[in-house]
Amino acid sequence: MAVRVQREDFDVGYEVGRLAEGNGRVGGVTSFVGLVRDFAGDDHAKGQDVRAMELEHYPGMTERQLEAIEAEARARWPLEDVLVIHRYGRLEPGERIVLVATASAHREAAFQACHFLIDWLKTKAPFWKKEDTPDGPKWVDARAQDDDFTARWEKG
Amino acid sequence: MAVRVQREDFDVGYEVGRLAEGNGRVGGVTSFVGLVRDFAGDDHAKGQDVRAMELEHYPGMTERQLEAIEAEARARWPLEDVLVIHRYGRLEPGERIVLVATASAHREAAFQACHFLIDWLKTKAPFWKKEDTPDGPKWVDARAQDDDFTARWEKG
Amino acid sequence: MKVLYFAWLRQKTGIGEEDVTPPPEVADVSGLIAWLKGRGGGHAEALADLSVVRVAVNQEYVPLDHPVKPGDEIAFFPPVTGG
Amino acid sequence: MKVLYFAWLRQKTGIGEEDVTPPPEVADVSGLIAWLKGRGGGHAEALADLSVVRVAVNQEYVPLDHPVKPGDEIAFFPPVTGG
Repeated sequence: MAVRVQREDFDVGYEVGRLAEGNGRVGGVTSFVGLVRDFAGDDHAKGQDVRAMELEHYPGMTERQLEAIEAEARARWPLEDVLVIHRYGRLEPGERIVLVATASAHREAAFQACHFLIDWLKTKAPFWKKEDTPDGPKWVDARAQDDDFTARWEKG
Repeated sequence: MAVRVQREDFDVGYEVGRLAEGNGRVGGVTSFVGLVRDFAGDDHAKGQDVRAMELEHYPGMTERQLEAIEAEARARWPLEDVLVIHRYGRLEPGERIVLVATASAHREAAFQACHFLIDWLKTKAPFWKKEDTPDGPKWVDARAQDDDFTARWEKG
Repeated sequence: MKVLYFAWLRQKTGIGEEDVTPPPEVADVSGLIAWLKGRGGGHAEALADLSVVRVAVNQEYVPLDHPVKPGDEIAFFPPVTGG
Repeated sequence: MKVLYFAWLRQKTGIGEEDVTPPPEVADVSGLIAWLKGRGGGHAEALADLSVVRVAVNQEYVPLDHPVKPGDEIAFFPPVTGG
């Protein structure tokens, strides 16, 4: 189990390297780094400027949900290691929010599991973003598309 | 265009960070790092030990193929940046072979494009692996499964 | 039982956490919501549209008919937007 | 034209690169392969099973009926195993 919820930034190279370190069975590490964008919404041309965001979470439940998501990924794919780091607090555009990384003997398993983890995390982990826009602070709305992305991993 | 074919190792943290650096439109970076495993074949229990491998390539065609693959990914998905680094020469278990990284406003595009790039690279980029096993050096056989993984990206 | 509010539900209720002792006939989440709204003020507004409210009991997502009992930790929050 | 061999094709032919001048009736990849095999030695063995040989002309993958002409760079190699 490797789930971390923290204010501090993380070192992508170090964390990704550590997943394979000393384990000759690892053939591939897939990772996803989520970053704060400088615009609101999904369309850069239409979105308002974002100067910063505040990430709130539910301490306790967050870790519990992330651990459940990780356990589910390990049950579904042959993974050598998994890491999820999610930050909270005030973050500015360009700052890292989240890292999901999976190590496996097989690249397909590493890809599927990493993609699954970020999709699930997006709709299950109790985080809420409040963006600082020219009109003042605004809570970010959840996207219906994210529910679709999660739903595709549901078992038949 | 960012395609590099080199003997030297690369710094994953630096390269992944650079893809988003100073570009506030980037919401996510997906990356894949391929590593030398310490066993041959796909099954750790059955595979012979691998002490090292030699990666040969076709200089000129390699760069041309990787650039074509990158252009195809950029045509299919809205990417802010793409990086492909592939090493050649002698590599030992645990060493990095390849890095594919994609930056996009949207995590789905970053994931799809990164996955597409490594799948295509596996069946199109002219590299050949020779493994150093207890029975002597052996050229690695291409896997039919890799053709299937590439085929799924072919357009209807 | 302990009730928690997050994001705009915290802002609308004006509180992040409260200890409540509803009457014994409050047996599930729906009942608790009705009782909390009946207390008036920000709670009624925060819990007005349940289509945009998620509920967790003891840190697990639950539906509105999930039972609640003394000692439980019940949280109300909007659909999540992390990642 | 320049002919290149990689991986085990290089080992079987014993050479990585050669300049050849086939007769004018050699007009496509198939014709070139037949002519190269006719020269005997390692080439016949390297090019015996074309199901495990890939061909590039001027650094692009081509089928066996692709034309070849003086000045072309033709490469023979096994299915690739990079990544």
